[in-house]
Amino acid sequence: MSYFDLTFYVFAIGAVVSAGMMVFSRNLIYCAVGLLFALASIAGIYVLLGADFLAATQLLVYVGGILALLLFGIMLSVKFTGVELRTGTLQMLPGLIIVAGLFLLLLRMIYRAEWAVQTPGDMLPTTTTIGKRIMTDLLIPFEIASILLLIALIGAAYMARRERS
Amino acid sequence: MIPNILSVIVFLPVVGMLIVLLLPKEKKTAIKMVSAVFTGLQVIIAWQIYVNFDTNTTSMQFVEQVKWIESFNIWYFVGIDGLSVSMVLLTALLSFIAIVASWNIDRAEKAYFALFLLLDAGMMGVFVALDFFLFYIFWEVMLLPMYFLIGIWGGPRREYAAIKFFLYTLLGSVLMLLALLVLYFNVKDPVTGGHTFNMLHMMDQANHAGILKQFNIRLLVYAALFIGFAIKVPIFPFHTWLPDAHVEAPTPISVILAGVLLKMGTYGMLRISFPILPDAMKWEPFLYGFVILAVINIVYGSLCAMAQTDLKKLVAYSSIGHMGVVLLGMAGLTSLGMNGAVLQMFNHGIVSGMLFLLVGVIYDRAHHREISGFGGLASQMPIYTGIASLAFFANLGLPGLNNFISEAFSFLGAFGSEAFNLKVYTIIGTLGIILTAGYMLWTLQRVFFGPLNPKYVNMPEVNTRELITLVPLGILVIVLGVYPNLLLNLMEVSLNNLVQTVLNAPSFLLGMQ
Amino acid sequence: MIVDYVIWIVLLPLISFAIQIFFGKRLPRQGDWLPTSVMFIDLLLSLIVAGKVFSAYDPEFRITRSFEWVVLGTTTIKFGILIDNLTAVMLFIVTLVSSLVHLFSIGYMHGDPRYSRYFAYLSLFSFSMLGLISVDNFLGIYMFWELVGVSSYLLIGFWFEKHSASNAAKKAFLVNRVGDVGMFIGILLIFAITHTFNFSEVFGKIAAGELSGALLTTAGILIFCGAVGKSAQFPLHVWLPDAMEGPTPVSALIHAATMVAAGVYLVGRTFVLYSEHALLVIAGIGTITAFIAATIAVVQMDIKKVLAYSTISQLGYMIAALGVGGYNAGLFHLMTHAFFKALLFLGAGSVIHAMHHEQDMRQMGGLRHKLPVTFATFLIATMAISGVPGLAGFFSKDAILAASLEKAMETGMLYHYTIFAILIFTAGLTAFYMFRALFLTFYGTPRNKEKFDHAHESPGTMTIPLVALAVFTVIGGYGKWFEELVRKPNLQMFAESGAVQDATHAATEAAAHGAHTIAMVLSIAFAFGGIAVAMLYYYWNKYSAEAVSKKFAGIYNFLWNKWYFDELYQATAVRGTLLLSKAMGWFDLNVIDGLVNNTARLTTLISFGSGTTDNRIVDGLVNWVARIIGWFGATLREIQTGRVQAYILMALGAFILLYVIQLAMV
Amino acid sequence: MMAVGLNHFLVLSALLFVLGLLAVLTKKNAVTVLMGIELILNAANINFIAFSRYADTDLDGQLFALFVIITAAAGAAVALAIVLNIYKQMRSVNLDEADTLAG
Repeated sequence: MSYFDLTFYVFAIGAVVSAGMMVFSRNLIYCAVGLLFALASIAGIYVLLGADFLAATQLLVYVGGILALLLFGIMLSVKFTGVELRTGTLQMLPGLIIVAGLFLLLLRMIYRAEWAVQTPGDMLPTTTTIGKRIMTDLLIPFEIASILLLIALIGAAYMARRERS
Repeated sequence: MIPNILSVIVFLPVVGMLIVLLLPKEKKTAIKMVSAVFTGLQVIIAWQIYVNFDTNTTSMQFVEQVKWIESFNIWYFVGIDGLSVSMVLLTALLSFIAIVASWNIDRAEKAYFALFLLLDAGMMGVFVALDFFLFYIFWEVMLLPMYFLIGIWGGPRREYAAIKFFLYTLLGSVLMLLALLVLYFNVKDPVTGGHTFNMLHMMDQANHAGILKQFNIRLLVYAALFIGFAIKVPIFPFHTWLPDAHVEAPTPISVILAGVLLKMGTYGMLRISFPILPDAMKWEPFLYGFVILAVINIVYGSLCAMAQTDLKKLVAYSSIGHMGVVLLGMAGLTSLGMNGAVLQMFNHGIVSGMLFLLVGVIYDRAHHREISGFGGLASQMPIYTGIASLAFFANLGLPGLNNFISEAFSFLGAFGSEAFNLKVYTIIGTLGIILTAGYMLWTLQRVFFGPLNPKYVNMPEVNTRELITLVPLGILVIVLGVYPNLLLNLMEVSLNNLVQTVLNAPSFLLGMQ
Repeated sequence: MIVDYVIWIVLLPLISFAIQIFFGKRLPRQGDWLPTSVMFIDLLLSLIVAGKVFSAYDPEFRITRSFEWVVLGTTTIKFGILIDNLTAVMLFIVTLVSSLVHLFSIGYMHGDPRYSRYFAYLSLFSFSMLGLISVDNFLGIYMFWELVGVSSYLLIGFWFEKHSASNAAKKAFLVNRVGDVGMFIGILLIFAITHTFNFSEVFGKIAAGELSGALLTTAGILIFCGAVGKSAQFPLHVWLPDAMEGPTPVSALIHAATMVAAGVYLVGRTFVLYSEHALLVIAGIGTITAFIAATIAVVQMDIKKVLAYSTISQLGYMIAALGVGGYNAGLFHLMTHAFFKALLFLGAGSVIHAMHHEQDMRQMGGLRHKLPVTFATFLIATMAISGVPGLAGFFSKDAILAASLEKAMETGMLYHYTIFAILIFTAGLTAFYMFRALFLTFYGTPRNKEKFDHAHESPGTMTIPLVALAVFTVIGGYGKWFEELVRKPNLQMFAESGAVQDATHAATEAAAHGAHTIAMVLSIAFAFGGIAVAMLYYYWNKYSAEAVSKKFAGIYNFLWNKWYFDELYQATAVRGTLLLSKAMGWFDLNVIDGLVNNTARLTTLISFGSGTTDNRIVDGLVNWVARIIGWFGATLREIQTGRVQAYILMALGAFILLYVIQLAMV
Repeated sequence: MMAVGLNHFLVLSALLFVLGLLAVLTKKNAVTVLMGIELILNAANINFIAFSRYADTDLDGQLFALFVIITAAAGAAVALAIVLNIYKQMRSVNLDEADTLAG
């Protein structure tokens, strides 16, 4: 087992375990922490796949931003009496069955598909390329995304503060 | 001159109906105004037709012919001649008057006026259609609104009356459809050689082929058509829908029923049965049967009218009697009788319309129609009495008023027929003159004369709206009574041609060709 | 020129009718002056016409003008005016009586709530009557014939609040209609054979032999039916006495002088239509009518009823005269009768007016001093109708009797002798009942003191017409002009080929003279005999009429009840028709409609049967399907939790299911 | 166990995806559902990047993933705001109570 493989398994298992913690934990805080670790592990996977810039983004945006946001959400919406911090689950059994079915189907697809796989080249730094492409042929999507973010920001702020209307 | 004038006059009410449907149902006045405007426009267009009508030709005028359903050789084919023009005028006039008379309809106005306009379009279409299939479509289009108009806005037994009307007419339609199909499959289109619904082709005996060359088949087709139309006229054993429908229908609908719908029966005979199957019409058992039924209609209708205690029923039975005169006039196949008959169709439309409106006037005030429940109205409502007397006297055939001329011509035509000996029947038919006078005067006496019924001392005189509906008809009653040429000029050439065509038509009895 | 005058004579009353009916109430004096002055203008115009026509002094004088009214293929119906001596005379009679009646009505109808309407109707009548006598064809005469009928209907029923009045009006119109239908059939027959309505053309075709024999007789009798109705001849005479329900001036104008004479005029106008056989019928009808009506008049107590029956009787005379070929005599009597009968009715009207609408002679008596003008004129008229020599009635009645005797001598038939005998006997009866009425009304002691005291002579508008008519009653019979101008028409006049002289005319000249003398003597004798008997009973009171009526109670009741004609008709024709109509109504409602409804019921029954089958089996299936769907619905409803997660779950489940199915199928 | 290749990443992605889905399907709390969604998005991103590594030369997959991250951030912000609003309305963020859509 190569170093690459070992790293993959570490991160993969870390991601799956923390994701499982997120899904099956009843405590909202544990959920959040589970998600945190899952996302961080995914960032590791990104690194393995040679996406250094994305891994950095993942950590910055998700782990730093979104997760903080989610935690704020939890804290704001739940009364801190202890009990309320727990979240119940619904239709766990049918959910599991369906999800398992879906997983099997996905597995079947993954293994049966004839992926047009190339031999991966060297892992080069991607930041330059990404920056160039974003500023050239992907400029318009990028700008749209920026506007979207701006709108989302304003909208979210507006909706969240409409308390006394 | 308006292009496509016939399509315009037929579909104008449909446009009106759509506008009515688009209006919110609370805007009652707007709905009524729209209906009045559209039927009024129809009258103006009818006037245009009257002015532009060429009285010297036997051919169809204002013809429009567009292929409609190619695979069955069905055409949108309309046109009018001297026979239909008077009916178009009558329909336009009575529709307008009936709309004005509908002003006090007080529930579901939107539906009422929409249905009424649809009915109007159907009636107009029947009178202008020259494609048998198109004719049939319009015939059916007219049926349904009538059913609802009686069934929803009618009197206490409206459902019974409406269903009876519907079933009767449906029976007629089915028989007509059978005849229609036989004709369709056995008349050659002279151009393509295929089947055709074109009435003008059907009228040309040379186009008849197949089983239509067998005389007994022709008789069967004629009989089916006859019963189909006889129900509409209505002729004696098929008449019982009429009193019920008339009595239960709201006043304006009774006006349309008596004024226009009854005419469709005789119109159909003259437009379809007679010219398409002249030899069957002239077959003596049929012809004399026809005349006997006509005489029964006259005498029996008048006697039944005399026995009625309900004013509206009386008028209804009187219609049966008067339509008998039309039939008698048609049967003799003389130019005088034919013109008298068609003129009588028009005149009866006007007079019976007037009578129903008059009944409506007192029904609105007294809320009943029992003849014996009135009395002495003449001193309370002098204007009303004057107009009513005019209508009553017109109905009993007073010279100088319109019905006289047409009845006299019908009788003269039948009596003087050279093709058939109808003298005895005509003489029996003239009994109707006495009987009509009898029940009309008796009614006049019971309703208007004698001491005033104290219940009605405050009965209001006819109002302006009612006068608007009555006066134009009253004027026509007098004008056509003095100068019938106004209408006779229109129809004379076509009707004489019709008489000649039927008289000279070859018979398939002995195997023609 | 003359034609234009006549057209105006006819149309002016129509115009005044139109104005009067619509605006009469708003005109000053309710517009009574309008129709009245129009009638006087008409009178003037008809005098001018008469002057022009008579100045020609030609028995064959004849002007026509017509226009094409309706043209239908080969049939042309013309409408036009025919003016000859007879028309001129009739125009004069009608306008004279009508204008005087208008004048009289101003006083008589004063204060009536429908005063203006009354004058409108009078105008309508005048128009129709004048049209009737000037029109030149059968259809036209029929039209005006009906129109006079309607005006008569409206005027009889003028006081329609009274049941008796509206009944009488209806009866008049209907009885007339019966006759009219006969006439209409006659016109149908004539038209079917000759293809024309024009008098001259029809007569021309008869002369040419196109219409002859039994058919001609039938046509003649049918046309005569119209006259039977309008001139109140047996058996259709029953309407006229009832018609007295109308205002008295109307009775004078319509039901005495003019309209009822229209039947006589019709027979005169179409005289050549009548074959020998038809004339026999006509003479018989006229005679029977004259006799029956006179006998009834003898016992009547209502002054207007007496006059009504007298009118019927006199009309019978005229018809009988025409029937026996006394064309001139009949029409002459028509003219003189118009004068004195109008006078009698107006006189009676004056009496009734004075007595505050009392018509029963038993309530009158002794009025001669109270109403001097009325009495004097009434006396003149009574003498005229009774045939006292020197007055108009004498000449005309004498001419009729002479004509009938002449005919009897010519044919030698018992039938004609009987006619003569009955007519002469009736002349006596006439004198009797008329003087009876005169004595009961004006002589003796007042039998109703209260009404007598209030009685007073009528105003000038009412007495002037009386005097005017009295003048004509006195002088109307003199002069040979009528005899010479209104000559009996014969077929040769209408034949297209040259006229053949009436060969029989000269031969009978001598016989006629002999007949005339006998008739004159007999008629004077019977007239005075009648008067004498009347004086015995009612003037000197030598005998008691009451005693006689008690003694012959059967006859008296028979006469009092007018030979039970009304009862007979009521029981047969009226009740018969009504019963028949009831039966037909029942038949229609129960049998024909019952058939329909039973068919419907049967259909319903069948449909119920098939409906049950349908319900249980066919519909059962349908219902099961529905139920299953319903169950599914109810079950599936549970799934609609509203929770998004559940929906996603189901969507995924379905996706997987479909995927698996797809896999299984591949 | 063979060397880690594309399939391994894909299986990992699928596993994370179904776990995220499971969270979406079963969690009562709206915030946890949002977390599930984020997980699903990340699983997808793994796919993108893996294909970018194994079947792409131009870094298109990575760029796509980048945009996913951006929109996910926006989505998260808005979704959270909505959740907060729901909480204000219903005093709860439990999705099973927000069932006004129920038939």
